[in-house]
Amino acid sequence: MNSVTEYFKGIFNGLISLLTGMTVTGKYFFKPGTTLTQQYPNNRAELKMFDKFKGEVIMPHNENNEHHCTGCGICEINCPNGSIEIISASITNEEGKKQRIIDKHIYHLGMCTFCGLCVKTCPSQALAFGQEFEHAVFDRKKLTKVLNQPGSKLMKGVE
Amino acid sequence: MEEAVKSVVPENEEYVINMGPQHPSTHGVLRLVVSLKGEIVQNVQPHIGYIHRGIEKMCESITYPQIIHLTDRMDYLSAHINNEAVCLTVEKALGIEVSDRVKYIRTILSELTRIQSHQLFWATFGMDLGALTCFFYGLRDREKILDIFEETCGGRMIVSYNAPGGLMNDIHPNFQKRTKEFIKYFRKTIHEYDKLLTGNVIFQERTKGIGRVTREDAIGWGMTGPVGRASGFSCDVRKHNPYSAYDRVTFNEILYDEGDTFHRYKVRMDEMLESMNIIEQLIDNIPEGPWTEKMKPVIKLPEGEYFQSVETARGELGVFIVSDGNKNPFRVKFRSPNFVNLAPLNIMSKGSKIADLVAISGSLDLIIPDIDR
Amino acid sequence: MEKKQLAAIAASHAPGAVVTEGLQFVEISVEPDQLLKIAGALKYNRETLLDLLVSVTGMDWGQELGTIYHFRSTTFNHMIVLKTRVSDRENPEIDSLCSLYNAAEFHEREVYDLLGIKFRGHPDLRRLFLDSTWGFPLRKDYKDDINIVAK
Amino acid sequence: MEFSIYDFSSFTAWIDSSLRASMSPGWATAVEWIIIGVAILLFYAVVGLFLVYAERKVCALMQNRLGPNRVGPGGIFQTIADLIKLLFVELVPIKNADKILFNLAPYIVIIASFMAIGAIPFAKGLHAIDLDIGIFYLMAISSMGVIGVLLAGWASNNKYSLIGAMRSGAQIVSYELSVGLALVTMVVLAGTMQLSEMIEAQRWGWFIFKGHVPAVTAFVIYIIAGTAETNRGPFDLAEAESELTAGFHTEYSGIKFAFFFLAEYMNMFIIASIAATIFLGGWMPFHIYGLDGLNKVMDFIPPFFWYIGKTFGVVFLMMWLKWTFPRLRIDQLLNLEWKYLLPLNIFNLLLMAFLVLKGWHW
Repeated sequence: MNSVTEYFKGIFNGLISLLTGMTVTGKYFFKPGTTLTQQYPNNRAELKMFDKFKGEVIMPHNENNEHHCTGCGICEINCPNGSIEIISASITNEEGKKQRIIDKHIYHLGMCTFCGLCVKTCPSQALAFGQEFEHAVFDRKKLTKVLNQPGSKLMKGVE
Repeated sequence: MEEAVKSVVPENEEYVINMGPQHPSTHGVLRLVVSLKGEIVQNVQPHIGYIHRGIEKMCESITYPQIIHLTDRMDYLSAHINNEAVCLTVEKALGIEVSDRVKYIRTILSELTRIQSHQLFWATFGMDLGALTCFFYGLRDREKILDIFEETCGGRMIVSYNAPGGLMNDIHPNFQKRTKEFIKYFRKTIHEYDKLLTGNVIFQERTKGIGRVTREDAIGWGMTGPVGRASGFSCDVRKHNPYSAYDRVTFNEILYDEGDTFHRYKVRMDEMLESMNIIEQLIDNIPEGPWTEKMKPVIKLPEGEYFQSVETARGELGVFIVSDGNKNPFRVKFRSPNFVNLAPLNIMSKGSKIADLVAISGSLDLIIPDIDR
Repeated sequence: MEKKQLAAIAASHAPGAVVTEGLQFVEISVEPDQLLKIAGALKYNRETLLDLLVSVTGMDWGQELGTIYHFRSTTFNHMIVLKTRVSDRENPEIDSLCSLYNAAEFHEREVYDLLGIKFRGHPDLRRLFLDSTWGFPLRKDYKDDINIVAK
Repeated sequence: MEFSIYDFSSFTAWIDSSLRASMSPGWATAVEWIIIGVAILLFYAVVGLFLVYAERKVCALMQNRLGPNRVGPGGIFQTIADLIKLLFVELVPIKNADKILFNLAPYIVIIASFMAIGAIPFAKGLHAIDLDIGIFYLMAISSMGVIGVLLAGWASNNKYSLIGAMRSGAQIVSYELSVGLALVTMVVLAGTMQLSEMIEAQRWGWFIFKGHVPAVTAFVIYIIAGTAETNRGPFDLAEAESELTAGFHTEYSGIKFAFFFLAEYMNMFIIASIAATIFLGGWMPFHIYGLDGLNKVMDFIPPFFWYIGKTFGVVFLMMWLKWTFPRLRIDQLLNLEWKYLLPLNIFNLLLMAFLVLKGWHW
């Protein structure tokens, strides 16, 4: 007799456990407004990434087209993947001294792993992370970027 | 690889199927060569290496701060804990004591990492067993933790937030508020997990008594983490060799004796609650202090061998660095928990059904990049 | 237990081995033919009880190859490191610990795969990650012009 | 001629008589067959496509998602777009497959479900054929599909497929028993196997209310066994995604896959239709004896909508089950049938017979 009651108890408890499971899915089905789907390309306007989001490495320029990069090459040394290449040039500055400046700060986005070492180790805070995240391109060459804008120069007072 | 192909020929009456490297239940490029007799599994032979990137070899040619971003890519669900392991080893070698602030933040983030990893486990384990809705609920809640990571660390999964001597930058001002909001939210929603899966009679039938491992076997095979603790093997590194701020919090080590699939699952469910307790003890008490120690631009470890183990979401991750005094390590070895936990899969699943094999390998919560490294 | 004490105990169970107090753990350097015996002695005696094999690290010291074993006792929570070296680079052979620790099976296959150290008495010594056409990448003299780009 | 949506018999009689007036009886029958065939084919396609859409929408809402929402308003044309895609997808030829059986299997599956639809009464008078052994016919036909599944698994020369097919065979052979016995329980209550008579007998109370506890038990057993018979979750072992990739239809692509896909949904619809007809009164509106006002209001809703509403209610229940529960293991599946459902069912049948014998069912 005991096994018979256990048999029916098993069936009953099993059914109860199944019904509790169904209450969870049922609750979300009948409760409106619980969908979390973001309709991504449509919500571009209100989509805002967090300030620290590591989308890509950028070099901030001010309104006079000046940046902080001295071309020292510390970021290049620190980059684990070789995604930064510094091409520097020598110029003679106003005081008549020879000075090394940045010619091209080349950044291979396709090789970057967003470890943040270049931004962290830059002695003059020339680099930062941008929030851009739509990086898909049709040509791989477009992933190689020159970070310093054409015609830009070093901001005064940055060594 | 050749051996497997040969045994497909049905002369020895074995029915050999390949699970993976592309298979819905292997969560990655794990290939299991399964010999069957009807539905009964006779032998499971794991074939790994499909995502072997030679991280240990790569580490030999880069500097210590650069190693950290590679460890993210091993066990990507415990990325922060992996980072921490390398940092702790380097700090130990250099004799640096990081500030309390760093320790607290690291501990909180580690526990958040653990919760999100277990959430993903819950989601995918449910999916392995055929309860597809679990996947969405698990990822829905995980998303909230990833948002916290994104706000503070800049990355969602691959955080790269630790650096030798501290952190990459200070926490975001919203960090504490968001974490507390999350815990408040998740304490409510975790009951849904139990309602939907833990209590379900089909789920219990599928998992109870499946893939039993005794405590002796667990120790012999070196199984750590939730897998070992489900067998009663007390192996929590946080408890036995506390690092960061784990010696300042009180928490229970979840131990079960049964060692079956259900209890491996249960350990993780309980650990999520325990992790929330740890976070609650720390989140309001983060002390003021520097978020990084002053480090030399080039870190050189003194000659010697350094070993540090931490508790990731899957078990004990050991980082073993042999230094010859240069800026590059001489040899780096990662003792990854998944690699060790994979080994006994054969003895665990011998004699069970195909469906059980899926449940067992799901309950080991394997992350293939961590196995292959 | 103090490290000094442990080193003394370990030395008493490991005759013919060099026992040092390392930076972190007690380190024992063993000859390859003594390894299995000493590991067994350390595993089963009541004072050390090293029942957990944490990791096996294959090493290439340039001239010599070798392995480093990290053991832990789940009872006493102490760790002991075993080291062994072989100078034969062509055909290095070390005793397998599979008879003592099940966990050694995968660890040793990994070491064999990446460093080419053969383990005597291993039940199933096959390559683990790579196929048989590869060399042994973790050796210091490993050359690969295609996959390794020197900066 | 007066037609009403409450009674289609005058409409069908009008078609019949006008056809017979204009041509010889043989031709008229042939034309009627064609008309019925085309009508059922259309109904099949529309319901099949809608069910796929409904399933996707239902599971999406249960999972906090939106589901299809790009093609047409609310994604209503998504399945049509999918169908067009499947029509153009390449049919991958399988090496070493048994070509004839491989190509035959999807047709067997779809024809089996197609034939079952013919015997289902959609509304008063809207009934392709009113067999006096209607239930028997439905049971016989709906279990034919497994032949197609077995053939598909065997012929595609794939190990996963074979395991899936064998599972499916074991499963359907066992669960056919439970479906049959659950229906036999209701046949005992109704005293007839003719579907139109069964529906008529439910004018003053559906069988699920009339039959008290045994009828409710039979309904629960029928839903469980019916879900198993359609190879749907939690009994979708034949195509257990996480174990066997896609089970018996792993090797199928394009329109052949679409046939399997459509047949699965139509089988679900058929199972739900039978449940609605036998337990919930089919197209018969909800009546309570004595409350004439309520009965009038209920009668105002056309029978076809009653039928569709009830059927989709049961379909929703089956979807709800699928998207909540984990999958069973093969031995548990057979245990459930032979250790639980079958004994319960036999006991239930005896109880029902006793009930009817005593005359307590009115």
